[in-house]
Parts: sequence; C-alpha cells; structure tokens
Amino acid sequence: MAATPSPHLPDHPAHLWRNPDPKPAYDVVIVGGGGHGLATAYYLAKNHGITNVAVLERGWLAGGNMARNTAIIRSNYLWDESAAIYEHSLKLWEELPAELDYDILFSQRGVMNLAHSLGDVRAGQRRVSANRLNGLDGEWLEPDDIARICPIVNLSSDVRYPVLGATFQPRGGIAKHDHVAWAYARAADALGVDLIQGCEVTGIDVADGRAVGVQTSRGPISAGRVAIVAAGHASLVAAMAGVALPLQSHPLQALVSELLEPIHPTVVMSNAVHVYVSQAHKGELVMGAGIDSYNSYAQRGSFHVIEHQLAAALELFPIFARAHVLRTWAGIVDVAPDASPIIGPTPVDELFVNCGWGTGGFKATPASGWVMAATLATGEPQELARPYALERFTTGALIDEHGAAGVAH
Amino acid sequence: MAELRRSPLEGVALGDGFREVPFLSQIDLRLNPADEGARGAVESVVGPLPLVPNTVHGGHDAAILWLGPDEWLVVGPPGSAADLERQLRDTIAAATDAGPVAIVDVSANRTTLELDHPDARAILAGGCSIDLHPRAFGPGRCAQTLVARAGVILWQLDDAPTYRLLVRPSFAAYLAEWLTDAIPD
Amino acid sequence: MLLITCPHCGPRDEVEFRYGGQAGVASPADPEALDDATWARYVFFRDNPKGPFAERWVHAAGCRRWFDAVRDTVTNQFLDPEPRR
Amino acid sequence: MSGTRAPSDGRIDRNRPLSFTFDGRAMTGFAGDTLASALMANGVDVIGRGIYTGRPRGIVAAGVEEPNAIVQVERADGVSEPSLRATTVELEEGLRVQSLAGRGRLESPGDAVDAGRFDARYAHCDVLVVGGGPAGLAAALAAGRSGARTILVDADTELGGTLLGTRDELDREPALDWVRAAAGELAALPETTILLRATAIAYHDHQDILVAERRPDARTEGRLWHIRAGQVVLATGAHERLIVFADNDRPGIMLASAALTYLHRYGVVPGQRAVIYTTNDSTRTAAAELTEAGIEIVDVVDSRDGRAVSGSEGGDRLEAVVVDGERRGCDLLLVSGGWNPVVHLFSQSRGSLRWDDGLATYLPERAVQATHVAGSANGVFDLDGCLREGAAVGARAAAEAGFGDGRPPVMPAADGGTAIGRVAPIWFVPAPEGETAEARMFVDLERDATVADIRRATGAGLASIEHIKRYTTIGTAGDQGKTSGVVASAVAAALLGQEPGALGVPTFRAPYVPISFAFIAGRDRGALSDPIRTTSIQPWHVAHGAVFEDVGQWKRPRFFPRAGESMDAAVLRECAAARTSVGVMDASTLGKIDLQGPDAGDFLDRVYTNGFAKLKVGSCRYGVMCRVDGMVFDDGVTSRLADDRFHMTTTTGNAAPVLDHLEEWLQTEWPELRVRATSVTEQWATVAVVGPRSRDVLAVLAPELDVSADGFPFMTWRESVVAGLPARVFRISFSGELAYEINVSTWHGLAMWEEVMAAGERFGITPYGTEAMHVLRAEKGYPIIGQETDGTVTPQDLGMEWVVSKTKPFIGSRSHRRAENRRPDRKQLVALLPLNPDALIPEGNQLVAAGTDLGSRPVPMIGHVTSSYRSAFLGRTFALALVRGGRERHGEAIVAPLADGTTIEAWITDPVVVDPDNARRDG
Repeated sequence: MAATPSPHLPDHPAHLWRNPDPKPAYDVVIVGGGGHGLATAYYLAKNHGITNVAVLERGWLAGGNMARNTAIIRSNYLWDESAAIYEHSLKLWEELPAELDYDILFSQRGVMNLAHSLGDVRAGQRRVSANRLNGLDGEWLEPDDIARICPIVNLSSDVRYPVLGATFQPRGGIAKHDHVAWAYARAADALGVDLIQGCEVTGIDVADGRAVGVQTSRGPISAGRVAIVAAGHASLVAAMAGVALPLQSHPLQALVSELLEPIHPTVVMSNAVHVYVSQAHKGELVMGAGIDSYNSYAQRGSFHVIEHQLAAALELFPIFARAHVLRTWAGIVDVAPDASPIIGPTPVDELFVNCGWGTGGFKATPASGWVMAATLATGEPQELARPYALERFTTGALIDEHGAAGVAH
Repeated sequence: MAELRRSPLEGVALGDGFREVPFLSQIDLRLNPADEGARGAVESVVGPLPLVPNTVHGGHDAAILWLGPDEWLVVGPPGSAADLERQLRDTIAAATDAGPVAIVDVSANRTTLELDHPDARAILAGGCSIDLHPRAFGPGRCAQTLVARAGVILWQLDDAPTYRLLVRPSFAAYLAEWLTDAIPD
Repeated sequence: MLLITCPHCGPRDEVEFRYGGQAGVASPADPEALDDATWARYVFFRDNPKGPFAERWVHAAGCRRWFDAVRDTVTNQFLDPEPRR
Repeated sequence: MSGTRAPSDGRIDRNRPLSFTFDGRAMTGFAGDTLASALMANGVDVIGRGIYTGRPRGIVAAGVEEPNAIVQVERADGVSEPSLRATTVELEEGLRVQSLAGRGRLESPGDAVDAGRFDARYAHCDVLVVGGGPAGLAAALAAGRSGARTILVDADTELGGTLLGTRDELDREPALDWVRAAAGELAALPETTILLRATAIAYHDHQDILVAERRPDARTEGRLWHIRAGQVVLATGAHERLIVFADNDRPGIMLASAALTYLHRYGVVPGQRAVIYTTNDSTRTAAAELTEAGIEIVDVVDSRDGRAVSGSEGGDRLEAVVVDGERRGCDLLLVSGGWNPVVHLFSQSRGSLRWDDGLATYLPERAVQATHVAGSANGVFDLDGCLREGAAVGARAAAEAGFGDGRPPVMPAADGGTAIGRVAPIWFVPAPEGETAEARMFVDLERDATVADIRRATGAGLASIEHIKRYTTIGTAGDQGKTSGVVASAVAAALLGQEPGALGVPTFRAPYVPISFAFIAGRDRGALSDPIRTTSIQPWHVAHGAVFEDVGQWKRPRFFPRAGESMDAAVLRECAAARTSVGVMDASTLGKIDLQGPDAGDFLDRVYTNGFAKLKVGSCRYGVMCRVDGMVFDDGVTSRLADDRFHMTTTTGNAAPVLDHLEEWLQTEWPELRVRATSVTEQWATVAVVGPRSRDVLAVLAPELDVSADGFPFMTWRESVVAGLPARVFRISFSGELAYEINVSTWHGLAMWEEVMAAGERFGITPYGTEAMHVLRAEKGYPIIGQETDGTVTPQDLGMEWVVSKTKPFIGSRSHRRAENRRPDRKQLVALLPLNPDALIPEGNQLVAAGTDLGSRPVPMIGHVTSSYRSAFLGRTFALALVRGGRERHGEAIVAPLADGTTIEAWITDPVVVDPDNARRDG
C-alpha cells in the first residue's frame, strides 16, 4: 500500500557493505555495479548458491542510471514477452522490502498512461486487453475515473491535446532508487559477494573464443564467466571482447522539484507529450522527459527537451506552474532497435550480456537480476530471457516496443 | 478569380506592426548551379541567382531567395506565377545544354507575414534562435529557421528593419497569434 | 542546446536539425547476396563510441541538406570546425 | 534581542514604506528591502523550522545561498509561490508571507489559471559577463570598450555586488561612486546590454547560457534568456561558509558578510551584542563597523589563534556561545568559516576544479569551453586584485572574440582592500561531551543534516561523496549545498581519515537557483502550447458544427452531427450518403510531394515496393513504402504528371517523415539520381467527392471534362477547370466508391468546397469526416498506416503481395526474406464479422482462438482488433484484425474477450467485406 508521504526518510542500516580488494579469480565477474549488476549478484548467491562473485564498478555503486532515473515501476507492457519479464519483476518488487529487510519506499500508488488521441485510445485499449489476458492488472479509465484517482489532471476539453482516457495499472508505482540498489548491495555483500568500487574494466581476456577474465584498473582478474551489465556503456565493454551490440547510447533527462506538500497521488505518464511525473515520498515532484536524439555519454542533454517537457506538463497539471526545478540531470540509456533488452550469451563463450534496457531499466531491476543470475548459473538463457537473445536481430523476431506505440495516421 | 481566393489569415485580427501580404507568386527552383546551361537559361528569365547561402537578390516586388545549395525561391507579385513557370519551362526546353531543372509553383504553399515594427528584432528574438543583429543579419538576408514552433523563411527587406516571414498556411494562424502575443512591453 | 554548423547555412541551434546516426554506412550494393546475419548487421548495428563519432545530421528546418560531422560523444564538441559534406 | 531598523543608513527608500504580513502579522518594510531584511528589521527571529528536527531557524545569509529562510509568498494578485528564499525576494506591497516547515504548497488561485506570464529571449554576444561585482564590472568595461557585443548579467537589483554591502573605497572615494560611473558608461555603450535581476542558471554545451531575468514591473513576470556567447567571463563571486559546532543552527548565528550587508545595505541592525568567529581576514573590519553601528563586540574568536566556539545557548534566539569552554552572552554570532568560490557555472561548463589548501576550498582549474573566471570566483579576494583580474580577463575575452588588443584598461586603486589571507578552516568543532553532540552539529541546515549523519554514512561503508550525499541528503535541497557542500566533503574526509580535498564535491547541477516550471515553459502554454494546424476549408467546418479530432498537430473534422444526432448516427448517415448518393470530405491534410527529374521513375521504383517507372503519364498508382527492416512505413497514390514528373501523396501524419526519407536516400545513397523532391502539401487543397453520384457532381462543375467511365477511367488524373478554377482531378478512391479527388490551390480550397456543396445539393451531398472515411475504407479492407500497422507489419501481412515486386530491389526488400518474415503464423490482416451483428468489438481488443480456456492466465492471444465499426451498407458491425495465420483461417470462429468478462464471437473473413469485385469503384 502507498506509504503516507512524509518528509522523513527511514534510517538506513548502520552497515551496508564491505569494501574488499579484488581477489585474483572469481567464478563469475559482473562488469557493472548498477542496480542490475547488484541484483544479478544477489540472485546468483541466493538462488544458485554461487557466491564467489565479484561486481566490478568503475565509479561508485549504482552511480549510473540507477541514480538517475525517475523510479517508476509498472509491468503493463504490450507484448507477451515484455509483460512476462516485467510482471515477474513486479512480483519480485512486491516481496522485496521484506526479503531484503530494507525500506525501499516501494509504493503501489498506480501508474496512469494518458491517451490524447484516438490512436492513443486504440493503443491503450489494445495494451489493457493484452495485460488482462496475460494476468496483469490493467484497466481502462474514462476521464471521470482519472479525475477520481488524480484530481489535479486537467481534463478540460479546451486544452491543446485533451485527455480522452488512460490506461491504469494499480499495482504500479515507485520506489526509492538508491535504497533499492543499496538493499541489493547489502544483501549480496552479506552473502559473500565482493563489491569492488573504483575498479574500471579495461579489457576482457579471451582465449580460444572463451572469456577467461578481465583486465582492470586494479589488476587482472580471472573469471569462469563474465557478465556485462553496464547499461549505457555495455557496447563499449562488449567491444573489448570483439562483440558488437546493436545499441545506441542516448541521454535521458529528468528533473526534480523542491519538497512540496502531497498533491499528486499517483504516477502519470503521457507518451504523446513526453512527460511522466510522480511525487516522491519526501514530497518532490520527479519528472522525466523524452530521450535526446543524439548519441552521447555526457550525462547531460539539451535544454529544449526540458522546456518542451515543462510546457507539456503545465498543460496537464496547471497547478505545477509555481513548482520549481531544483536539479536537472541525464542518464545514459542504451537503446536497441526494437527498444527491448538483449539478455544472454554472446558469440564469445562464457561471456554474457544484459543490456539495452533503454527507459525500462529501473522497473526491471529485480527480474533482470533474476533471469541473468539463472542464465549465468546454467549457461543457458533463462526462460523469460530467451526471447531477448542477440540472434533476434538476425532472424527478425523483434519485440518491438517502439512500434507498439505507432503514431502515424 | 481573385474574389474566390482566400488567404490563410483573411479575417484574422493581427497585432500592430505586422500584416499579411497574401497571394505572392512563388516558384521553387532546383538545379545544379554548376550546370551552366541550366543556370544560364534560368537566369535569362529571372536574373542572377544568389549563390551565397541565405542571401536574396531583389526586394519587395520581385526577389530570388537562396534556400539551399541547389534550391531557390523566386518571389513575384500576385498573379505572375503561371506566366513565369511557363517562361522558365520554355526557356529550359529550348536550351540544349541545360541539365534538369525542377520548377514547382508553390505560391499557395506559404503565405507571407510582413513585420514592420520598431521592436521587430526583439519580437523575433522571443522565438527565433538565429542572430538578427545588424552585424550578422541585414537587408538582403534570408534564413529558413524556426520562429517558436513554426518553420519559416525569414527574410529581411530593409534597415527599418522590415522582415518577411513566409510560413505554411496551416501554421499561419499560430504564427500570427504568437506574434500578436509577442509584442513586447 | 547544441550549436551545429550546417555546411551551407552556418551555425544553427540543434532544434533545426534531425539526427541521422552514424555516418558512412553505405547500403549494400546487392542486398540479395547477403546472408541474414550480414544483412542484420547493416540494418541494426551501428558504432556507439565514447569519444569522436562520425555522424550525420540533416538541417531539417533549414536547407534540408544532409551532412556529416565528427562530434565527441562525451564533450559534445564538434571536432571539425567545418563539417564535411 | 532581535534585529532592528537603524535610524539611517542603507540603500532602502525610507519614503516608500511597504506593508506585508508574516504568518498573519502585519509588518512594514521599505522599497529596496528584501523580504529577509524587512523581516529582520521587524524583529522576526524565527523564519522557519528544521524539516526533521523542528528546531527554530533564522536568517543566515543575505543571498541565494540562504539555507533557512524559506517561505511561501502570496502576492497581491493571489499568486502563491512556494519555497522562496526570503533573502532573494524583493519586498513589494501586499505580500502575504508564511513560514514553512520544509515543504512548500502548490495552490491554484481560485479556479483561475495562474496569471503569471513568462517569456523567452534569444541573444547572441561576443562576451557575456556573469556577475556585476567589482571583477565583473571591470571585465564588462574592458569588453564593452573594445566594441565587442557585451552582455552583463547580475542577479541583484543594482550593480556593485559585494560593494553594496561594504564601505570600501576606490581612489579614496566611495567605491559605489565608481560603480555608478561604470554602470553609466556601460549603459551608454551601444553594443553593451546590462541585465539586472538576471541570474545565470545554467551553462550548457557550446557556450549556451541560460539567464533568468525577474521583471517585477513588466508585462512578463520573468524572461528566460538563451544567450549564445562567444566568450564567457564568470565573475560570480564567493559564498561565505558557516562553521559546524554543536547547536550552530540557532537564530542569531549568521554569516559575517551577511550581517554587514544587512547593516550597510538595508540599514538593519541584526543584534546588540556580537561575537565574531572567524577563520580568515575577511572579518578584519567587521568589529569596527559593528561598533560604529552601536553593536557591542563581546569577543572575536579567530581559529588562527587556536580558539573555537563549541556551542550555543538560547531558545528562539541566541543568548550565549561557548568560547574555549567559557560562556559568552550575546545575541549575535557572526561566522566566517572561509569562502566557497561560486564555481557552479564553471563546473556545469565542464571546467575542472582543484582543491586549494591556502583557501581551503575548490577553485576553477581548467576551462573546456571559452570560459574565463575572475575575482573571488577565481580565488582572488582583495578588491584591487578583483578589479585588475576582471579588467585583464575582460580584455582577453574580447580579444579572443576579435575585439581590442587584449590590454586591460586601468582600474582605480583600492584603499586597503578586503583580502581574506590564509584560511585556517575548522570543519567541525569537537564538543566536550563527545560524539553525542554531533547530532546537533548541522552541516546542511536546509536538509537538517548533521555530522552524526555523515559519521553514520561513513560507518556504513560509504566512501564516495555521492553516496554520502544520498545517504544523508546533504546538498540535495534548494540551496544545492552552496554553504554546506565543501564542508560536508571535508567533514566526511576527516571522518575517513583523509585530507579535506580528497573526496571532491558532488556534481553541480543546473539550475544554479531553483526556477519555476512556469518560468521555463514561457509562452508555450494554452493556445500557443503547440500549433493547431487547419486546412483552408476550416471556416466551413466550424460553421457547420463539425466535431474535430487531433491528428498530429492537425484538427480534422471527425463527423458533422446534425442537431441532436449522436456520433454513431451521424457516421452511419455519412457513410450511407457516400455509398448511395454522394459524400464529400476534406482531404487537404494528405502529404503531397512533387518529384521532378529524369530519374524520378527509377527513384520511385526503389522507394516503393511496386513499380512506377513504367506508369503512363496521366495515370495513378497506389504504392507502399517500407523501412529498411521491411516493415510498412507509408502508403499513398502517386500520379505521373509528365515523363519526368510525379505527384506523390502520403498519409497525413507522415508528410514530413516521407519527404525526409526521400531526401535522405536521394542525398546520401543515390546522389547520382537526378530527382528533386519538393513538398506541395499545402500548395493544394483536396476535396474528395465520393459516391455513385460523384460523377454527376463533377459533370456539373466541369462541363468541358469528359467524365465518362471510358473518358476518365479509374486511376487516372486530368488537368481541368472545375467550377471555373484550375484543378487537378484524380480519379482515385479510398472508399471503394466511384470517387474523385479535386485538387486546387489552397487559396481556392474553400471556394471549391462551396462549389461542390452547391453542385451536389440536388443529390443530397453530405459532408463526412474522418470517422466515416475510416469506416468506408475498412469495408474495403484498406489499411490505415498507424492503425492496421504498428511498425511490425509487412505488406505481405496486410495481404498486399500484389503490391510487392518480386523482380526489383526496393528499400526493405531484403528484409522480407528473413526467417521471421516468412513464417506462416505471422499476424495477417482479416475482417471479423461478429456472430451478433449488433456487437461491436472494441478497437484494440485482443483475440483468442475459439474454445480457449479463459479461466486461467495467461490466455494465449492470436491477434487483435485494429478497427471496428458499424457498417451502414452491411447493416451490421464488422472489424479488421491482425490474426496469426489469419489468411488460412477464413471461415473460422474467433473470440474477443472483453474487459467486463463477456466475449464476442466472430467469423474470420477476407478483409474486403463490401464490393469485393470493385464494381462500385470502377463504375
């Protein structure tokens, strides 16, 4: 249930993790200490008993996209393959606070996706229908329902793009991103996983077509299996082993307001005008925008994206006019041609990837770690991960989450 | 036929300092400027083409605007497009050494707003990111750019400064409303 | 807002342009001769470097010409003062 | 004691009193006051409360770095703005101010939309100078005199910077005299612009600086400047730091420079008995200045003497401090813990920072863009040095922009100056009672975070400043750690046993100060939030009661209801008219592209899946375009105007993308093709006349035109005069009926429409909108791009093998041969006829095979409905759907499970449900 918004944050545990020096060898080396890497390490240890594991992080743990996203959680994706993995994730989210014994401020306040055109309505109905048959909680809302759930949405017919309805997933919501990452990190550390920060991977050792270890800024480390879980930097790391990935890295901007009294009870997304917004537990409005068009590793985007976003936001939420932008920032999202992730083996034996999550990474964290851990444990793609193989770009069996939002008329 | 024509801003109340100049003739020309035969034929009809990017030959009544390295817009008084197009086609057909020239009557594809306001620069700078300072943009200059959320051909006529904004009919009402709203304090 | 130099129109704000991704990816002369993997490589795989990147832009709201430029994907600095055609 | 107004002094206008309220109490200040100075002058000690601790908090600073005095401000016009720093709010008549306990409130002024109006301005300059203090003024003078286009921005209401709050002299005259002269000279320079109340909030790539200008008396409340600068001079000054000790948050404890600013600039005496606690020379003259104002100096505690303040006493106001273990009664503690150069913009511009031991802070190290730093922002703290460096940097920036010789102008000499010397920092003062007191040692006042919080973070295993920031929330509030960031980093370093500069500081994020959403949105609101595009026939549609739908930026008539008529009834009526008599619709929004050149036919062969090179002049052909991945991108009819000229149409939404697509391939892949593409979308208005009587209507309008079936066959076009207007008439059909699309100049669109209506009157001509258009085409199985397709659909999936050439390559052809695209169980277009002819399956609904168990999840889905309508012609409902292996399932049943738990069963049929032989169309 939704926690009552309060400016108070829970206290963090007095101990989070050790800061060990790297050992010379591990059964599994995970490149990337973000949410997905940490979750992978945790499930490797917990589900598969594999604890001789190192997570190598170039900077500080969870300092990439995990620290830069808008923390929205939902599973109401269109395609069966997407719904399956994101719903697995949502089920894991529901257990996570208890399992990890950490208040991650998981709040199932519902996620609403507004429709502004007949095409949006059709696409929304299609998605809700698929969600229900897939066993997800999807609902279609008429404007009256929207007003009941989120009274501050401007439902006037006079606005430039009137709201015609919305999809709604009541079990969707938000969580506190840092807490999630730290909860996984603490749990993995407690199970014996080495979390090694300030350790940049500079090369992948490949012998006879098989990955055998990595070169790092803190020396060579040999590995039985290597997993690349490096989000925006995945294609760079994979290239060290000669593996090409069909990914492009783009800035994805977000911003946050000052702390405000509770006013926005749910999560509202509007793909048509590129806005998504929630009010976090302490009271700040957290808002995301569209992806900047160009490739970048700069963790910053162009300001016109923010200007468009706020203009659109004020059409939907006039009451936000006097809220203030406190900070803006950008993550680096790696996007595959079909906007779906790539999970599984690579042409190099014992080298695995988990990347291409684009804008879906945060909500996928538990399932991503879960399926990646199973894949690393067995060497075979976990069932939910199987459709996300790299080969799909050759066969054409894409899972096109871009296309699912077709906009031409 | 004049009585049957409607300009996009007919009947629209416009703010002080700008007005619609409807029904100008506009011919879009596409040719390779290195093709001397084609260029010669065209220039024998319309006069020299401006080859410097974003410049204009001519003025109020008749002008040629550079739109791209192989594209120009010939602007003339209302009602002159059909004759001009015919003349161009005939001349090019007769020029045996001319390569292909694309000629399209686009007179109705954009309407023209003329901005003649003491604060014209400031008004435009409210939504146009190009540098309109006299050192950077003066009479005889043109640019295809954006003013707020509308694509325009911006064209400075004189030092006053008077500007023309050529805009698609479907964006004309938006642009007019934006300009009316922009008149500064 | 990036400032992008159109080789024809000069420096203009990024909003006048549309991004075209990696430059220099020629379409295969004979697609039918390619196996699925090679074709997939052409359709879906592009370089994604951290650092200098040869990329394409089109001056969509201006002269509508495509051009290539080299930009550092970390600093966003364009490395060629005059972008190549 | 609390603050009081001095009998004289200050830069306020004592002849202009202003009344306001604070938490309901009526108060008076003066023009020239900030809200903070007015509150202080009214004796207010407690402005807010700690967000977690609830402890009383007073005014600490005199500028943007204020962490405590954050209030909700309601203006006389009813606009209420949360979370404003009282130190940056200019006092105005009628303000209603409320204290906040950490969180602001969003309020709508009644039912009215917020009246605030903001706008934007693009500007270009050779040299932008940020900051109008001594260094910035000197830089602006140097740049301005060179003739460079110079913009000087300053956040304050007047130029002068710190000089406004000091009694410094230049050439033995008051420094403010020089400021006035400099401002006058700059204002007179033709190419120099001064913006006051203008805060540079962001420094983006490519010298793009955002400046937020407050405009209290103008038509717009604020203006967001987008300044593209050749060179940038940052003269942004420095913020004084607090010192962390137990109970260092008590009202009455404030920054030393702030206290002097209140005294000199605002004529406010901040207390009666003061202790000064310093680490550096910047407080050197403070004691004398305070004494002159009648404030008793109880003690001056200098860290360089090994002395320290370790605690405070009092309630809502300071009563005493503990100095070296001894109690000293006082109501004011002036603190100078050192200075933090304002490096925010420099850091945003990607410049690197370095730790400076002498100043105990971070300084700009290396610029990446054309960025120069001058004055205290660069670690230069004496007035003489600021002026000299400002002048030098300004001249250099101008020279690098191509103006002047780079030689700095001569500046006046400062008498003495205010150098800070070497700073002996104290990151936190240990308390006699040990670590327990650390929970009362505040590092970030706005976030109520303490040394204890930092110790807990480091103890938990955190060693990165970013982790510590997130664990403690230090630096995440509205002040973005302006006074706390360096201290927090140094405290953490100390607790980790490292040097003070070891950890760095968290990334500086834009904006430098909080800025309202409305400020950024500017004028892009309401009607101007996005263009509304309409056709030339719009006045008629509006006059005749059309109901519109948004199609991209276009507003298109969806249907034309008669009085009291429902949409369903209107659409049935409109469809019936088109099938039985004649209907008319506005098709002007279709994209139109003129293609000219000898290779135009070859080019079309490459971009369409089917062939065009051999199309006869005068003929039209339907074509489909794919993307490289083989998926349908667009469709439309293209007509040959001449051997070397075609007229292409595209879908409404894809008009621009298709033109871009054509240009991309022409310019980057096939530059050898001699083809030119020109958009003529808005050159032509298109009136579609549809139905068995359409020929009669056209015959009336174009008596010279042979409209007979043989004289003007299907899929041909004619140039003609129609209703006296020059026109191109295309005999094409998107309805399956006999139909003509009359194209005339956009100028003539409305006239042509009216002529068609008049000519069709005797046949009961009926205007119809997009909804009827969708029904009519669906009855014929014609897909709509974006409705039947979603980027995963091939032409073959749509049953359009007939339009896909087997003999020539085209964009995407190779992709059609990939394994996935040849699977027999791909989703294919079919029509569905519900068993119950009144049952309408919702569009988008998923489909399952007949007999599927709906009781468990997941339910296997085999397709979805793309379009669903009531057909006037069939007298029943029908739908189009994409169904796995659909072409092999004609005649089978399929089930649509609805949201309410019921189902609709339907038969799968061929997608063409009306006139499969095309007798009507070809009539």
